Order: sequence, then C-alpha cells, then structure tokens
Amino acid sequence: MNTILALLIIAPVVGFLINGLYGHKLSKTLAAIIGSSAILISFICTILLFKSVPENGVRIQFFNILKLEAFNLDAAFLIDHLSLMMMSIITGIGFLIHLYSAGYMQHDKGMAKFFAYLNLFIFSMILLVAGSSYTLMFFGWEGVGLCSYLLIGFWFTNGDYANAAKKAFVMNRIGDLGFLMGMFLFLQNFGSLDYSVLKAGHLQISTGMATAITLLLFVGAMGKSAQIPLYTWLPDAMAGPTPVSALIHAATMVTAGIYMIVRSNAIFALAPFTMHFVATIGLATALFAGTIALFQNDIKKVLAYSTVSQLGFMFLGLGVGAFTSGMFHLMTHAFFKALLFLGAGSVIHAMSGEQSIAKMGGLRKQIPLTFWTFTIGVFAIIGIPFTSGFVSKDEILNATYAFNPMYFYLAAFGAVLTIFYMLRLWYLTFFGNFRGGKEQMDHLHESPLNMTLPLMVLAVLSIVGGFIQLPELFHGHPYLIEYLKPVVSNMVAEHSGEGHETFEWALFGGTIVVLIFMFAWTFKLFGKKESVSEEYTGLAGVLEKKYYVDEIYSFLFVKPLEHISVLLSKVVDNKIVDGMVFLTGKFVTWSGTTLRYIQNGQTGFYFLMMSIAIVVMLAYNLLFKL
Amino acid sequence: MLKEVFIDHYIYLALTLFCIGILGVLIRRNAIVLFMSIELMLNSVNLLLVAFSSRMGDAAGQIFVFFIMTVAAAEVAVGLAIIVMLYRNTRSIDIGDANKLKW
Amino acid sequence: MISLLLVIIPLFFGISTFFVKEKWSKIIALVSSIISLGLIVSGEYFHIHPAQNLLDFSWVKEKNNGYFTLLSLGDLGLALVLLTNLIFPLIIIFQKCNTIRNSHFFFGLMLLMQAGLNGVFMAQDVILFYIFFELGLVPAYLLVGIWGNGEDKAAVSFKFFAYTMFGSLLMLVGIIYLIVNAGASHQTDFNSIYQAAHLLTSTQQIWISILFLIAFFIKMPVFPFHTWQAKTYATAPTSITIIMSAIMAKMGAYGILRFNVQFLTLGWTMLEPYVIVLAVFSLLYTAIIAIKQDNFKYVLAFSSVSHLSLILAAIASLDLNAGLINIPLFKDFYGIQTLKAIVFQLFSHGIIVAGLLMIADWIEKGSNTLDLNKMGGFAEGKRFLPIAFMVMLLGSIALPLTSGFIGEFLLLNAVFHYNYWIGGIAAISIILGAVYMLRLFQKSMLGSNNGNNYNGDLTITENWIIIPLMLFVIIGGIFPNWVNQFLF
Amino acid sequence: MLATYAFFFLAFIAIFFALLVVFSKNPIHSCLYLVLTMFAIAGNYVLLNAQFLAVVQLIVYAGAIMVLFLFTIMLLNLSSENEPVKSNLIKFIATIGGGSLLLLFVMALKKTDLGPAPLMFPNPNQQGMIQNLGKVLFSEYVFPFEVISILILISLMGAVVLGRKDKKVNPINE
Amino acid sequence: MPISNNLWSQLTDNPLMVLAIFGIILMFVGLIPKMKEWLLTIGLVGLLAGWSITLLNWENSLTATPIFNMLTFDRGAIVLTAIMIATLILIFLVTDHKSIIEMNHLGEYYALMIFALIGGIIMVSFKNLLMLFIGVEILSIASYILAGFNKKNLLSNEASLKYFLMGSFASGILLMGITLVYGMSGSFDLEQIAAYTIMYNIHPPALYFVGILLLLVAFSFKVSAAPFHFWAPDVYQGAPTVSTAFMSTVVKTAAFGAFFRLFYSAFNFNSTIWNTTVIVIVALTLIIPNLTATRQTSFKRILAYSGIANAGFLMMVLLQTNLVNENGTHIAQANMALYLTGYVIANIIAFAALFLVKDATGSDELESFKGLSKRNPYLSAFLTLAMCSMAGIPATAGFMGKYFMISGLLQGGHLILSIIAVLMSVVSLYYYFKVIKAMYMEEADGANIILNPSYVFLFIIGIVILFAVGLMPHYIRDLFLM
Repeated sequence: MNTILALLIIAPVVGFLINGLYGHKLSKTLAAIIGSSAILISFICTILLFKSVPENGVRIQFFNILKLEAFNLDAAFLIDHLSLMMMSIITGIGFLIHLYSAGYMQHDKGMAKFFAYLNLFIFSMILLVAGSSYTLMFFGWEGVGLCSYLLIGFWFTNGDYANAAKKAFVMNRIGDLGFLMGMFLFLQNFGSLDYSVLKAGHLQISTGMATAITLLLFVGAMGKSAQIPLYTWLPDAMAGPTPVSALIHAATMVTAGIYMIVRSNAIFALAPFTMHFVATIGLATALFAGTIALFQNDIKKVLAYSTVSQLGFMFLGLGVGAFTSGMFHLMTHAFFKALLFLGAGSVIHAMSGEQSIAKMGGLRKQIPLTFWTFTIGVFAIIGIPFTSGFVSKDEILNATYAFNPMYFYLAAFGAVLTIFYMLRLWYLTFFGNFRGGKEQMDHLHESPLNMTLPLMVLAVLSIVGGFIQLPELFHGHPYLIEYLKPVVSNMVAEHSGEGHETFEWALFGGTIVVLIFMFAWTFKLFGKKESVSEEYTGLAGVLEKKYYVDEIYSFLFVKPLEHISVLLSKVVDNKIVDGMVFLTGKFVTWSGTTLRYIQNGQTGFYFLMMSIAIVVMLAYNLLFKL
Repeated sequence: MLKEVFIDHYIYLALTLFCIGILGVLIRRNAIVLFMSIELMLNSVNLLLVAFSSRMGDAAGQIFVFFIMTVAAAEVAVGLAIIVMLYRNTRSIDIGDANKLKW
Repeated sequence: MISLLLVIIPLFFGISTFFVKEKWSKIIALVSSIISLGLIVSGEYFHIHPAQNLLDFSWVKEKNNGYFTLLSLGDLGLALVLLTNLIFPLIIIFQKCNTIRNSHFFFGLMLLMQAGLNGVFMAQDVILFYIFFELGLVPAYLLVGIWGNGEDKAAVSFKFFAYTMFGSLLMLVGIIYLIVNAGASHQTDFNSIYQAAHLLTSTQQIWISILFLIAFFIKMPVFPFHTWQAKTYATAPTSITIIMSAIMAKMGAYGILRFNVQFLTLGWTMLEPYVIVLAVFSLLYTAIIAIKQDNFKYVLAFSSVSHLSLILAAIASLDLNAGLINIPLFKDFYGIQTLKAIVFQLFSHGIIVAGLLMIADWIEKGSNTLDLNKMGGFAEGKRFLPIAFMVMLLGSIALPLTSGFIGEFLLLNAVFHYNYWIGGIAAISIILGAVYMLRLFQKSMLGSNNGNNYNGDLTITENWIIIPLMLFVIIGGIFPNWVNQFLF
Repeated sequence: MLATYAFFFLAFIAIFFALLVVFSKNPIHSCLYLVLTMFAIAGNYVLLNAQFLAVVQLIVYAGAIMVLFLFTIMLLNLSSENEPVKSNLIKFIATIGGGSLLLLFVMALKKTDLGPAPLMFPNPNQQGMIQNLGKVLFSEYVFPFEVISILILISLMGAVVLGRKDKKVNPINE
Repeated sequence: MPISNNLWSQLTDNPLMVLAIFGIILMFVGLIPKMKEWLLTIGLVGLLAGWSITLLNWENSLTATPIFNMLTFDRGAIVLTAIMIATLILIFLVTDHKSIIEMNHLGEYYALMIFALIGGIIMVSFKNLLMLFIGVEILSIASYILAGFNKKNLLSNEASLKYFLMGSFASGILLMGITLVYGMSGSFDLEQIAAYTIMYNIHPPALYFVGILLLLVAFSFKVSAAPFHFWAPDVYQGAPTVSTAFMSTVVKTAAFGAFFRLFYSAFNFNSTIWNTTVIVIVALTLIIPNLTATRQTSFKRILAYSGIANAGFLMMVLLQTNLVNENGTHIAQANMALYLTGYVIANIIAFAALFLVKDATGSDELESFKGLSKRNPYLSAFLTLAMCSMAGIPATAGFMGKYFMISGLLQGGHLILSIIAVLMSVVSLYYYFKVIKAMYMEEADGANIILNPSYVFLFIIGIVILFAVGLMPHYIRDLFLM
C-alpha cells in the first residue's frame, strides 16, 4: 500500500521533472506520452488503492518534514473514502484531459512545458486531497494556485493573460490568508494540524472559537472555489488553454474548497452560524453568477460563470448540512463540466480559436460528435431527469427545502437560470445558421480521436454518474452516503413519510414542466437567431458587464492600494521619513555654515568672545557653584 | 578714610588694572597698543604677586615676578619682531586688517 | 581554532589580495572563500560530533584572569556563519572581473567584509563584536562608493555609511554602559556582560535597549530607519548588494537576539509590544511601497525590509522570562520553536534574496536597464532564467515546498500566537508579497517585449551559481529538518 | 599713615594712567602713559618692601621694554590717525564685559575671607631685599633660572629670524 | 634637596640636557651653509638620544624623585615625554624634503622645535607652577616663531601675530590664575597646593576658585577647547605645514599633559565643583568644530578643526580624575596617553600626506586630493587608515582612545555627554570621509607622487602603532598606568 501510494504521488512529479527539465529535448509526442502516462499510472494506483483501503482510512507516513518543539509536520497521507473519491476524480478526469491536451496543444511549441505544469498540478492536487494534515492540504492548496497561475499565464506574451494569471493568484492568496489564519487558530486550539484531531465528538472547543476557525477556513474556500466576493478571478482565468479550464477551473481545483469543508465537517458541525453563512454565500453566488451568465457571449465565459454558479450550489448543499450531496454534485459536476469545457474546446478548435457564440451557429452538422457529447453535457447540467446533474442537484434542493423553504425557492430559481443560459448557449452554438466568417467556415472540422475520446467517456459518465445515488423515489440506493459515512456525518434530517414523497414528486413534475417550457421558450428566442448583438442595454447590459464588479473592485481596492503605494513611496517615504534624515543632514551642514561665521578672522572678535566666555563662566560658577 | 591698607586693596588695585588691560585688548585695534595692554595685565599680576609675597613673607612670589619680567622681555622681543615683520609685508599693524585667515 | 581561522583566513587573503596582480585577485579570493567554506563544513562536522575546543578560540586576556572565549562557532551565530561562507564563494564566482577596474582592491575589500561578518557572528566579546561589526562597514562604504553605479554613488554610499555609523555609535554607548556596569574589572566577554546586564534595573535596561535597537533597526533595516537602503542597494555593485541584504542585514536581527533578547531581557519584555507594532507596520508599509516601485532592485530592497520586519515581529513575539547564555529559556516551547524558525528564516531569506539579486543583475546586464517599465517578455526564448527567477520568487512569497514557506509560516504563527489581531494584520503581507513579486515577474518576464531586447540565456557558470541556491530553496522547503541540523 | 596715603595716591596714578593707556589715541602717548603706570607700580613695590623688584621694574620694564616699544613705534612711523576706531557697539560690549569681569572679581573677593591683618608699611619682612632674593634664586630656584636661558635663546633666535630682512628670498613652499 | 654634581647623572636622568645640547649644536651648525644636509641627521640623533634616555628611565619613573623640587619624571611624565619625542622624530622625518632643506634658517627651525620640545617636557613633568609657567612660555614663544617662520607669506605672518597676541593674552590669564592660587594657598608647589585643596574640599575660597577657573580658561585656550579655540583654525592654516604638524601634536600633547597634571594632582576636589564647567566646555568643543569642519574645503583646516574636536575628547579625562581600575590604580592618565598616541600618529600621517600632496599640487585644498588613489595607491591607503583612526573606526587606535574616554565618562555617569560625543563622531565622519571620497571616488589628473624611504618608514611605523593600539589596547594602556 505504501508503495502504491508512493508511486501515485511520485509519478506526476517524475513526469513534471522530465518534461520540465528535458522537455526542450523531447519531441512533442514523447512529452505528451510521458505526461499522460504519469497520470495514467496515478489513476491506476488510485484504482488499486480502492480495494485495499480499510473502512476508516489509513494514515501512511513517509518521513518527517519538520519537527520543532511545539510543531510537527509529517509527510503523511490519509487514505480514506473521501480522499480516494477525490483522487479518482482528479486522476481520472485528469488523465482524460491530458489525453485531450495532446491533441489540443499539438500546434503549440510549449507542449512539454504544458504537460510539466499539468503534472505538477496533479501532484499538488493529490497533496491537497490526500495529505493528512491541514498543512499538507495548504501545500497542495497553494501549489494548485501556483499551477493555475502558470497555466492561465501559459501564453504569457499576451499581457492580458498574464494579468489574469496574476489576478487569479492574488485572489487565491486572499483566500489563503483566511485559510492560514484558520490554520493558526486551529493550531492554537488543538496543538496540531493533523486530521487525527478532527474526530467528531473529540473536539473540545467553544462554539465561538469553532465559528471563528470555520469562518476563516471558509474564506480560504471562497478564494479557491470562487465564491462571492472572491469569484472574479475565475472567469478571467479562461485566458488559459481550454484543457486547463476544464481540469483546473471546472473539475478539480475549484472544488478544493468543497473538499476542505467536507474534510472539516466535524468542526463545521459545531458552528451553526458558519453553516448558515456558507449556505447563504453559496446561494447568493449561484444566483449572482447565474444572472451574469445569461448574457455572456464568450462560450468559455458562460461556462465559467456556470461553474461559479454550480459551485454555489455545492456550497449551498454543504451549508444546509448535506455534505455528501455537495460531494456528489462535485463529482457529477466534474464530469459534465469537464465535458462541456472540452466540448467547448473542441468547438473553439474547430472555429480556429474563435470563442464568441455570436460568431457561431449551426455547428451541429459540421462537428456532430462534439455536438452530441456537448448536448449530453448540457442536458446533464440543466437537469434532464436521470442524468447525473439532475440527481445531484435534486438532492441538494431536497436538503435545502428541509433547511429553509425560502432558500429552496431561490435555489430553484437559480436552477431555472441555469437552464436558460445553457440552452441559450446550446442553441446559439449548434443551431441556426453559421454567423462566422468565410475563412472559419472553410476551416470547420471535427477534432481528432484523442480529443473526442475523452468527450465520449465523459459523456457516458455524465449520464450514468448519477446512478450511484438515485433518489429512493426511483428505487435508488444511497451508495455514496454509505461510502462516505466513516468520514462525513451529514446533518440533514432523515426524510420519511408521505409529505416528503409528495414533495419529491412535485419537484420532479415541476422540473419536467419547467424544462419543457424553457426548451420551447429559449428555442423561440435563440433557435433561429440570425445575428446576436454584441452590446446589450438596460438590465441585460449590466448583466453583460458582470454588474461592474471588476470595476467596483478596482475602484475600491486596487486603485486605492496603488494610490496609497505611490503616496507612501513618493510622499511619506521620500519626503517625510527620508526628509527627516535629509533635514538632519541639512541641519548639520547649515549649522556648519552658520558656525563658520563666528570664525570670522577678526582677532578683536575672538578676544571679545573669549572674554564673554570667561565672564559667563565666572558668573555661573560664582553664583551657582559656591 | 581708611587708616590701614589691607591686602584687599592690593587685590582691588591689581584686578582693576587687569580688567583695564583686558578692556584695552578688547577695544583697541593697534597691535602694539594691544600688546601694551597685555603688558599692563602682566604688571597687575606682578603687583598682586608681590603683595601676596610680602603679606606671607614668602620670597617665592617675588622670584616668580622676576621670572615673569624675564619672560615678558623675551616675549616683547619676539612679539615686536613679529609685528615688525607683519608691518613690512602689509604696511599695517591693525589687527582688523589681518583677517585673511577665516572660516 | 576553526573560529579563529574563519576570521584570519579572509583577513589574510584579503590583505594579500591588495598586493597581487589584478588577474590573480579573483582566483585568490575564490581560494580563500573556498577554504573558509571548507572550514565551516568541517566546523559543522565537529559541531555534530562535539569537540568544542576545536570550534572556539580562547585568549589570555588579562594577566591572572584566566582564559576567555573570544570567538565561538555555534549558538545563534552558526547558521549565519554558514550562510556567510556559503554565499561568498558564489558571489566571488558571480562577480565578473572584467567589469570592474582594480579588481584586486575589490576582492580584497570583499574578503575583509567576510572576515568582519564571520567575526560578528562568532564574537563572544562585546568589543570584538563591535570591531567586527564595523569591520564589515568600512569596506562596504568603499566598495559602494568606488565601484557603485550612478552619479551620486559617493553620496549614497556615505549616507549608508553615516546612517549605519550613527546607529552603531549609539550602540557603542550602550555597550560601554554595559561594560562599565560589569563590575570593577570591566570584563567585556559575553558572560560578564550577560551577568552585568541582568543586574540593571528595568529603566536602565529600557534605555540601553533603545540604544541597541536603533543600531540594529538601521542595520536590518526597519521603518523608519530604512530610507538609506533602497538607493544603496540599487547603487552598490550587485555582489555587494547581495552581501548587504543577505548577510549584513542579518547582523541586525542577530544583534537584537543577542543583546536585546538575551542580555537585556527585562527591557526587551517591556519594549516588545511597541517593537512588534512597529515591525508589523514596517512590514506592511514597505510591502505597500514595493507595489509601485519601478526599479527592479528597489522592489527587492523593499521586499527585503518587509521580510526582515516580519522576522523582527517574530523576535518581538518571543515569550521569555529569563535568559541563559546559550539558548534563552522561554516560558514555553513556543519560544525555542520560534527562535529556530527565526534562524531558519534568516538563513532562507539570505539565500533567496541573494538569488533574486543575482537574477536582477543578469537582467540588468542583458537589457541594460533596471527600469521595470522598459522591460517585458524576457521569458521568451529563455529556458533557465525564468525557472530560476520563478523558484526564487516562490521562495520569496513563501509558497509551500520552498524554504521561504517554512520560515514565514512559523513566524506568522508566532506573531499570531502573540496576538490574533497583530498576527492577522501581519499576514496581509503574504498577499502584498504576492502582488509585488508577481508584478516584478510579470513586468520583466511576461507580457510583450516593448523595445528593449534581452537575448540569450544564462551562461553555464551563471547556471551553476544559481543552481545551489535553487536547490536550497527547494530542499529547505521539503526537508527543513535536514537543513535544521546544520543551523543549530 | 603716610604710606597709606602713598598707596592710594599710587593706586590712583596707576589706574588713571592705565585708563589713559587704553583710551589714548596716539600709540606713543599710550606707551608713555604705560611707563607712568609702571612707575606707580614700582612705587607700590617699594611700599611692599620689594626693593629689588622695584629697581628691576624701573630698569627692565619701564626702561628697556618700553623703550623697545617706543623704538618700534617710531620705526614703523605710526601716527594716531591710522588706527581705525572700533564701532561703539563693540566698545560698549567690551566695556560691559570688562566691567562685569571686574564686578565678578570683586564679588569673589567679597566672598573670600582673607583674614583681618592689615599690611604693614613699610613692610617689616625682608624677603624683597636683593640679598635674600639672590639666595633663594640661586638655591631653590636655580633650576628655572637655568632653564630660562633656553627661553632667552629662543627669543634671540626669534628676533633674528623674524626681524631680519632676508636678502636671499627663498620661502618654503607654502 | 640634593643637587647632583655628577654630570653623567644630569645627562641621563632626563632628556632635557641632551636635547638642549643638541638644540644649541643645531643652532650653530645651521650657521654653516655647507652643513645643511647634516642638520636633519644631527637633530634625529639628538632626539633618538633623548628618546633612549626617556625610555631608560621608564622603570625608574614609578619611584621618581623630584629634580630640584621642580620637575618630577613620574610615569605620566615619562609616557608623555616619550610620546612627544617620538612624535618629533616622526615630524623630522617628514621634513626630509627638498623644499624644507632649501629653506632659510633651517638650523634655527630644527633648534626651535627641539627647544619647544624641551618646554613641552617641562610642562608635562612640572612640580612647581613656576616651571609650568616657564614651560608654557618656552613652548608658546617657540610656537609663535614657528608659526611665522615663512616670513614672506602673509598668511604665515598673520597666523603668527594672531597666535602671539592671543597666546600672550592667555598667558596673562594663566598668570592671574597662578597668582590667585598662590595668594590663597601660599605656595607654587603642587603638593602643597593639593594639601590646600584637600583642606577646602567642599567649599574652596572664592578667590581660589576664581584662580582655578582662570587656569582652566588658560589651559582651555592652550589645548584649543571651545569657546577658547578661535586661534587654532586660523593659526593652523596659516602656519607652515610642518609647524602645524608640530603644533597639533607636540604642543597639544604638552598642553594636555600640563592641563591634566595640574588639575589631577593639584585641584582634584572630591566634589564635582568644576565638573559642570568642564562638561560644558567639552560639549562645546565637540559640537562647534565638528559642525564647522563639515563646510571646510581645505584639508589643513579640516585637520585644524579635527584637532579641536579631538581636544574635546581629550578633555574628558578631566571628568575621570577619580576613576580607578580594579587594582585601585588611577586610569585617567593612561586613557589620555592612549588617546594621544592614536591621535598624534594619525595626525602625523595625515600631515605627511598633506605635505606630499601639497608639494605635488601646490595646494592644501581637498581638491588636490582628488584621484590620489591613482597617483599613489599606498599613500591614499595610509591616509585612509589614518582618517579611519581619527573617525574612530574600530581596530584602530582612534577607536580605542574614544572607547576608553567614553567608558570613563559613563563610569562617571555622564550619559548625555557621551551621547553628544558619539553623535558628533558621526558628524565627524562627514569630513574625514570627504577626504577618502576625494581620493577614491573622484577623478582628477595629476603627476604620480613618489614616496621617499623616510616617508615609507613613517607610514609603516604609524600604521603599525595604530593597529597595535587598536587591537591590543590593554597591553599598551597597562604600560601607561601610573
């Protein structure tokens, strides 16, 4: 088991080192093979681990990183059901995306570098989810942030991309600050950052302290998982290559916050206020991002806001206490959102890099494979019954209703928004007539097999992924809840009785009605659209401009900080602080100049000064000393 | 009117002469007159020394005066030589003119 | 004896270098520094297998008064001596001979600085400490003033020199005050001073502490005594800037640990709250200033102040009630832990800032400018420089798995332990640090090239100078335990 | 009693002429007034029974030294007009300074207890006689007497070096 | 008092006789034009002989008996005598120079310096105020002449006149002080005055105190302490350079020796009655010249102000008269001797450098030091070390001097004064390092300067002493302890 785990962790590192250090000497194909196979090894190892892991998990220690008097950090990994689930998503989807990248990036000269970064990312992610302490999680946490930075800024010669990368990193850092504080507070209270102290019922801590710790940790999650108010980096992160968006900014990294909260569920359970807060933030984010997505024209931006929105749903799930549901939605979302992104990547690939849906239309004929798989993704996310998205979202909505009906209605509205913007995207991209240029028209082509294969695999997963936990209504069995039971204790009241069943049926029926209505309505709006306006006015304009949040942030934080920096530098530091030093020097030379004049060369004056000195001296001594 | 002379009177006299000497040093610009004022100071010291010496019946004070006179003579020789030298070069013995060295 | 040799060797070679031909000077300097490195490595060996008499140097100081340890390798100074002797060979290789005239004087003075720095960290006698403290200073003045860049190098150099001297002379008053109070015999060894210092009343200790603190604040430097620094760093030849920021700045922290924490414990305890507030203010203040600086080295200079301020904050967070001559005795484990973290971070920051400054120098050589606005897109077509820069940068912004993280994490934890709010405010620096360092990277390496070309990558020699530093940054982040055994 | 009056008379003479020395415009007059002051002081020496010094004062001081002064003044052909007068402010300050110095001296004297015994005129003690002084000078004070010769030598050299007009001008490189 | 009839013992008990003889020889040899080249040799032989005699008496000095009850060559006197003679030897080496050898009255020049030295020796060893007066006058009158030795130079004339007038004025004040002290204590003998002092330890009679203060003024003038320092910059600048070197070293040493001897042995009150005055004088002496010197452009004048500033440090010994070390030995004199050693050596190196530079460029402005490191790297290195020592950089004698002075101050509890002292040391860096800056950091063309052997000897000896004192101060200082 130790060996398998070691192999699992080392393989991406080896891939990273080979591609990073010798990538310039390798051919592109070889680089792709090395990069992908490293992840394949990890994936296989993960699968192997599934078998051998005991129910309560196992802590595997390799070596001690740092041992100080009151601080201990082991390179130890906690392999339990939760981390295995995460690792399989990471390595599995990660492998598919590596495969996809081999095709997508084949025209880029930085192929080896790209795979090196991806491998490093997978390594960091494994560290994040498999580490046995918050410190190791933080290692991975920051590591994925770095990889995100590197990959967003992969095409660094474009200044905007580089800016987006920096923005992502800094925003993540703000979250990390909260996480760090939370860790410090945790360390103060429990004397260790190892998960071993997280056994439910063993936590001796006041509610206030638990609230403080969990709120701080949640700040970290906000940053990493792009929640209000720290979400603005994620849409900008679409500057990176599309596989990166699929892997990092949809399937894995952004879900780290969910994982962290689920991992800490024992302490979150002690802090009801935080739970409420998490739910509120999650709901707000889901609605907010959903509305913004309504009028975006960039295919990746739509998907990005959709991701933010879906992450909001996950947090809503966590906040209402349905930890497993959150994890479940995390998983299904990883499937269909990766699928959507890869599909979008395929579309972009076909469109020669064009990302605006205003320029697309009627693509279903030219790239059928992409169309069908993309369609499955769309159906999953809008919740066509029995797709994975339907099942997981349904579960969250259920739990929300039990928590607070008002939250439920809002969340349901959010789901409707999802349907609207996804269908809009779908129609505008694949239906109607082609609105792009002639050259693009001629160039349209289906992607190669190593790109479409991952699409197909993910499409299958998007459909069947939900079956592991079909609602009881449809005679499903909560496999996931049981599987995660040793780690996660949900806080949702067990549903039973007629009323509940009625509600579920009502929800199901409502979903179908809404879906049919929305299909029809959006088809009417977008199905045969000849041209799509680039500019919107009124409320739509505000939404298209993302509520001007970036501008507000710039006005509230970025610009003031820059102004303060300039002020401190130019005025305070140069004029006042250094001015004091300067004045001291000036004073010395000034007094030098002044004192020089008493040395005026006149002997008479000298005599006078000496005599006065004698008089003063005698007077002082005779009057005060005797 | 006082019938007797105390040592105080000599001290008064000597110190007055001393202060007059200093006054001369302060208000005159002619180097020679200045030098004469300094001689006046020395003389006042001599007078005081002799007074103390006489009062205490100690010859040391008068011996000291003797040496002061010798030194004064030597000093005058050198001092006047310096003044003459300066006069040769500048045609002036005004100390106010000797102000090339300053600042 | 090793400790004595560590001072004598650079001193001897330094003076000899004055008299040799220019072309030999670099080789002699290199030989000397490598001998020193060998000595400290063997010192580490003896340290692990204790043989104290080989590490210490004693001297009959006054008749009938027995032996006194004058120099000692170990204790707080070991890590910094190690740092000094590790960095010197690298910067001697780094310093190109053909860009400076009279290179024999250059290297000679550099070796004198090495002797001074080694001495400061090993001295067990206050006067000796002071002598070495200044011995590093005069050569630095000459090196900056003679071989610096820019028109006003002499003025800049003098400002640095006078500022530092101002502090160290105040410290001299403090030192003499302690000596004077060390009993009738006026012994100057640390043991006597330690005992004398602990007999002072708290008021006395506070005043003397302030004298010492001013000196060390200037040396580190810390707000509001930092204004000499940025200009000096930019003006000095890069190798000297490296010595200043990587090693000389550490003298301040070392001095505070030695004199304020260890000797003037009572006074320090009283001053702690003020110092920590000042340090945290300085930390954020300089970090904010660094955000909009346009000079590459200025950013590094302010970042250096910022990092050292955090170290100062951590020092001020030490919770102590009494001190012993070797390792202070703290109320709880936190003290020793933080102390170790401080030493680790001093070492780590030295390495990282050295690497960053080297990179700054190479960029300057390649593009003939340090102005960030004239740079851009330098990563294009280069393989090693961006990697090296990135690794050093990550160390600087304390990313996990770099040595910078280990240090900053523990230091922030210590400050947080002292006070939640202060700790929280101090931690904002990790955001600001990311902002200015990434801006630095972005402006120079990323984006599009705006007219100022920089072609060609690092040479093989340059690669091999920076690789050890990069290795340390990574190894220090992954195996800090292994590094730690050499530092204590 | 007579001696007391003599003292006050001499004191008045001394101070009066001393002031004239200082305030007289013409250096030659100053010089002559100084000679008169010295005479007064010599008179005081006699009162104090220091005959030897009185004689030396007359011969060496009033005679030799003052003649030297006179010669120099004559040699340099100084007249009263060529001395610029100092400004009144300076004079005022100087007078205040000198006056307060005198006041301070007086204050110190008042504070000092010098004993009640008045001076005897003529002074009974014979220290000031040539015989006594000679004995002391050549026994106790023979060493300074020898050493003073060096001083005389120096002044000799000084007068020669500084006063002589050098034919061959070869100044050191200043 | 036994008057020794043994000629040999008169020659060997103290260096006065030998020096006087050689002075007279020089005077006469100077008259013979052909013997000009020999003058320096004769002078050096004489000084070396004097120096050897001084050193031979080193051990005896601990149990020295007074000579004619007028002079005592105790340890303090011997130390300062040795320093002064050695200094003069070094100054003579500096005069091994073409322009000096060509000058008129060279014999007198050397003879005057040696005679002045005799005055200095008398000043540092006096036991009777009469000897003090005679010593002061011998030294002063010789200095007046030395200052005006360059007769054709107006500045030299002016310097001589100023020095003479102000020096005579100070002599008058000195005499008044002596007279008042004599009048109250009834003696010129140091021991008896000391006995009188102890009698009135707390409340000395006012006139006695006035006498002491006048003596303080007179000596402050002689050592050029503010506010009685006005003569010093002008005279130092105007006088021929060798004379300036002589005045700022030998004369200053002698003046301090006498100053300290008088106040230490005669007026050593247990109360701190004249401390406040001294503190104010020291503070002024540190502040005024250091600040003024920052704006000077002439190296010679900088050295003059530096000399005044150093007088401030040296005057601190007056505040240490009661300090003893662990063996109960008084340490003030040793501190002063240590400081003087460093000061004198550094000063002579500086003056030697000035001499060479001035010879090459004809100016003593700082300008002429520009680019000196190119013209002669060794000279500039030596001068740098001397400047470092003056500025009090550790490992040099200057630092140790300042260290012991401030140490003494702090033992006396004068914290504020010591802080003023170190702050002014920082200010002093400005002008000391201006010289270094000119030499190394500024460019100027000029002919190479060649060092002749006597200069090399001087520099090497000087640097060795600077570092010997700087690194092993305790050994040196123990030698000086009384």
